Amino acid sequence: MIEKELVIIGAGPAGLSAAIEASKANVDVLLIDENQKAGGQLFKQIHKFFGSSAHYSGVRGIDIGKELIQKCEDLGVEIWLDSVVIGVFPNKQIAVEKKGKGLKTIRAKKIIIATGASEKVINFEGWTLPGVMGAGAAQTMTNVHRILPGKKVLMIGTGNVGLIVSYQLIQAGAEIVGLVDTASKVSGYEVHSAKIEREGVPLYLDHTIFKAQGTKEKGVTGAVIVEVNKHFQPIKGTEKEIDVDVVAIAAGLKPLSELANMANCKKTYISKLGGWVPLHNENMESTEKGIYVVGDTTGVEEANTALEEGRLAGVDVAAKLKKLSNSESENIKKQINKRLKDLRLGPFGEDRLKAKKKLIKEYNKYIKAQRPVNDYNTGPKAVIECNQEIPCNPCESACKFGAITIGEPITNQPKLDEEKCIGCGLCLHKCPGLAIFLVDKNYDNKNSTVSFPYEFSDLPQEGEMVEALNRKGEYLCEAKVLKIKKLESFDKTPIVTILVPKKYADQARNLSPIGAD
Amino acid sequence: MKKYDAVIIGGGIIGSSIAYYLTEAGLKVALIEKKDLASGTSSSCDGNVLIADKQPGFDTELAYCSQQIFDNLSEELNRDFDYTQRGSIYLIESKEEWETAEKFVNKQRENGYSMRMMDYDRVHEDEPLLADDIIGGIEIDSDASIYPMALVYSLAEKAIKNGLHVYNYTEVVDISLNKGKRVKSVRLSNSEKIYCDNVINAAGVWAPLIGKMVGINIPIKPRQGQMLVAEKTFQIGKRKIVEFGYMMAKFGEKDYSRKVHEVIDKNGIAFVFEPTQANNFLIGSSRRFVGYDTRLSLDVMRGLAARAMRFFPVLKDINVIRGYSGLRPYVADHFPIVSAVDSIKGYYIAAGHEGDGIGLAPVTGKIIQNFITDSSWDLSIDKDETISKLSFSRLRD
Amino acid sequence: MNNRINNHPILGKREEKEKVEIIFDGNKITAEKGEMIAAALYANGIRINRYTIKYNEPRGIFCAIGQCTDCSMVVNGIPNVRTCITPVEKGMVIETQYGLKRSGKTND
Amino acid sequence: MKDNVIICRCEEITLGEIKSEIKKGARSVTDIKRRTRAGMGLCQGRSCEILIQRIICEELNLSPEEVYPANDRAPVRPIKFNILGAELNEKV
Repeated sequence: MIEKELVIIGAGPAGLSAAIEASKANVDVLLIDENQKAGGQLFKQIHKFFGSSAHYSGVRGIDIGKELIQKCEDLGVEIWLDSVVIGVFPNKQIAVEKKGKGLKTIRAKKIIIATGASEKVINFEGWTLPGVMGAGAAQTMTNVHRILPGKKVLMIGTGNVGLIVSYQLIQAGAEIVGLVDTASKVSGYEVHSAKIEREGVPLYLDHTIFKAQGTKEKGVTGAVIVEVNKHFQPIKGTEKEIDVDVVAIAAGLKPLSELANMANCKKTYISKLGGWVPLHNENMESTEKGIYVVGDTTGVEEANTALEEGRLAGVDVAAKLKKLSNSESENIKKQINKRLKDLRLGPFGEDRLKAKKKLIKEYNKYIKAQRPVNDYNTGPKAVIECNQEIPCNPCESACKFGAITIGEPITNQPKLDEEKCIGCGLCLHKCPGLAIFLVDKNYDNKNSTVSFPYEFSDLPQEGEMVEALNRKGEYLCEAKVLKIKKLESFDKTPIVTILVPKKYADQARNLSPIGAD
Repeated sequence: MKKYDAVIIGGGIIGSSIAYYLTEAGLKVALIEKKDLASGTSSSCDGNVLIADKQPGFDTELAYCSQQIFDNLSEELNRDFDYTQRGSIYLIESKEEWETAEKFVNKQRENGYSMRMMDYDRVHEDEPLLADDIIGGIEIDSDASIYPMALVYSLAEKAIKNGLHVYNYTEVVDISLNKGKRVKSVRLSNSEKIYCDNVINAAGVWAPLIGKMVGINIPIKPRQGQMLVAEKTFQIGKRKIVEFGYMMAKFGEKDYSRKVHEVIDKNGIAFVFEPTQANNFLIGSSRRFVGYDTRLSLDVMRGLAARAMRFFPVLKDINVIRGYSGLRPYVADHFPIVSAVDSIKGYYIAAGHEGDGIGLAPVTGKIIQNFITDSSWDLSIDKDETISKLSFSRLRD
Repeated sequence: MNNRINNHPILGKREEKEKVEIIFDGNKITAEKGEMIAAALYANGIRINRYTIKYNEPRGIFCAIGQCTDCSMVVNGIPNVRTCITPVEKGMVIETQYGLKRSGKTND
Repeated sequence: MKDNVIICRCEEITLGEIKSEIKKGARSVTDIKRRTRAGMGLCQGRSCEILIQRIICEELNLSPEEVYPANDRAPVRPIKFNILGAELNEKV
């Protein structure tokens, strides 16, 4: 098992800038990407970037990629390319297929997930024919593989991707027979649509593709487009047939958050950010402590916002690992947030600014709801409340399942591995400090159970109602005694289990019989 | 006022089988499922219909009886559920295993079950891609496999044709009894109250929650199992293939230890191979007590892959495309609870089938049908032995 | 039909790469070192990589980043290889994938 | 849109098959996956999941946030048995 302070998954703009910020504060960083080259989408973005000078504006995507990679190498960031993360597992364990080196498992203190976005699709008759492809796919073929996808291309969608890829296909020598969009006006930047309109490319607004036609041998050979009414339904009789050999679909991007979902990070649906996105706070930390989500993974925006979100996470990780003082990190974060705010101005940016605020609001709502860390019901688990370094370890040997470890020296505080604890409760009576309890948080959809040692003469009966008390002996609620376990081997330490509403699961630690003075 | 003869709680393989047999007997039945049909363990398991892994005696009789019902089920139901009856094979790795296997086969043959030992040539001729150091096997003729989810929908759809009302995405909130401690009505999460003479708790690993609603403690614990799904590829094995080594403990050879990596033993990993009609194949199986946690463990996935390659080295270059986990409803004595509850009239339990829920679904449906209607007992197993072996009261601690 | 983009206003002239010989359905094809299989085939005018199991439909590059698996082919006898992200190697035997079966045309 | 249009490209599941299972009570992406196999193919739902969400929203007129996506499980990319299990398969 390899141990790493910070593992960053995805070497696009967000991942690269996170690696740079973190390693600048000499955090031990490992950056992983499944492609042969780092840079993510940057390497097919041959256009110059918008934004302020802090974001390489005016520089082409491919050159930004090269510069970021150079910075990483200069800072000594360890980079594994051609390496696929197949899963993020409990306790921040990451499994990676490192090309030619087999499976590597890494235990990370902090994880930053920057796995970007992938293309949305739309379905129409004939959409599975070869030659029908994503606009991003056409861009990859043209700018990365330097192969022309086709001679006559129909582009579906007038968002920025549709407009920019159409322009780049013209540069590469293809003919764009038209852009089709059900909207009544171009949804991307007008400056982008102007670039292709002055090349004589027709825009078919209030239109949609009715079907693609083709043969088993050649794939796509033509397409039929049709006008749509207010409800986006095709208007009979307005069909137009066009001779094409490629249909490119630019239906927007959706966040790729498989690894965050697998790691139990909570998510919500925000259409302005591309669909289902993992929740995060101001430092880009997800609802799973120590796991961050940055860039398109947590909201499809631009490369420059991805850069800033990466920096934000990198700085916060450095601060949390005590490699940066709080004042230093707060200072840097302030500058980043200023730049992020600028990037989310104007008619296009505002929606995204509002959406990001909503994301953070939902994060706070979730955290405040104090939902149990694992809201799947795991049955009873031991809870060890022994917070001093006492030379004592009977609990370690009491557990048959190796769930409690003290090790050397004997004064170590006991550590519980919840995975291994099956809730048998055999450690409770063994603890000389009576400091171990058994809590079943999700006993049923309303209640939890709490078990604790009770070495007093007024031991209640099973089924009796008692008063549940907290750690200070204060009354919490009435509780039913579900079980009393008094075995020989407990050596006069009966274990009582009481039923309490879920909200008292972490407070009820004792009982007093009703009517007692 | 909605009134049913019976309300079944739990839309898995057991609930839908009971729904089929009760509606076949003309009863007015409702099925309550908190999500969609087959959304629990019935969609995260494999489709085994086996007697291979059963102890001689009632254990085998019960499973064999269920196997026979499957034959005519595939005619009675209209939606296909990939019923394939090709028998199964146990793989034997060592001399010790061969001796225990021989004793097991002889005993079962005496009881009339058609199975036989396979020597080295026979097992390798039957499954040519097997690792060449496998020394033999057992061939069990009556074993079969099905596509579990498809059977749930197939049973439910026929039951719906017979008049079943399905309330999916609806949870049971409470069950109320009349003064004579007889089942009266069920309160649903859509705040409806439906009246019924009988309630059948077929909620699998969640059966204990439904038990608490009438104040009884049902000793069913979730035992997590994990599986791997392989990509579609050429045929590896023709039928269900299971390793015998893991069963040694079940057949009384407590101190036999397989020569496997410690991770494989610790997680109760046993090689199970199941081909499917969709050209993928499934690799199982593992056993862990982790409460209701269904997250995948990387160690278990690695152990499953390793154990599969030990028996079929050809799997080396084949891709795993998915891992999933399910929660077996575990009962300490390995028998399900298919029984009335004497303290509460009209309340039945049909849960706790551990790893045999799919195979035992038909016989469980028929038993409950017999308990509730006055239909004759036309099963090959003995009625009194069934009632006592599968009774709830047997488990009162 | 060779649709390689040899000179590009932004990316400039395409440098000559070392030629690599691969076999596609029994015929020799020249690809370039480090190039992806699907790209090499597309450059040689081949854009149908497989036919589906159920309806025997032709399929080819759709996402070009190894996500949609429609470019899967049989490579050196192994099926379901995502050719848009698998680089060519000298002497590779590539076959159109018919459902789960190889094209069988491998005589090099 | 004709019912025989393919929605799940890997398992070749059509729009008609998905709509008929929604009528029988399916309400989430995973319900459709269990009932039709859409999403069980080599790409594990990467292409069809968003289409299925859209179809469920239209058929049951739900808003997108009411149609929960499928569960993501390891491995998120196909991985060979040998890579996954080699270490634990050495002759013990």
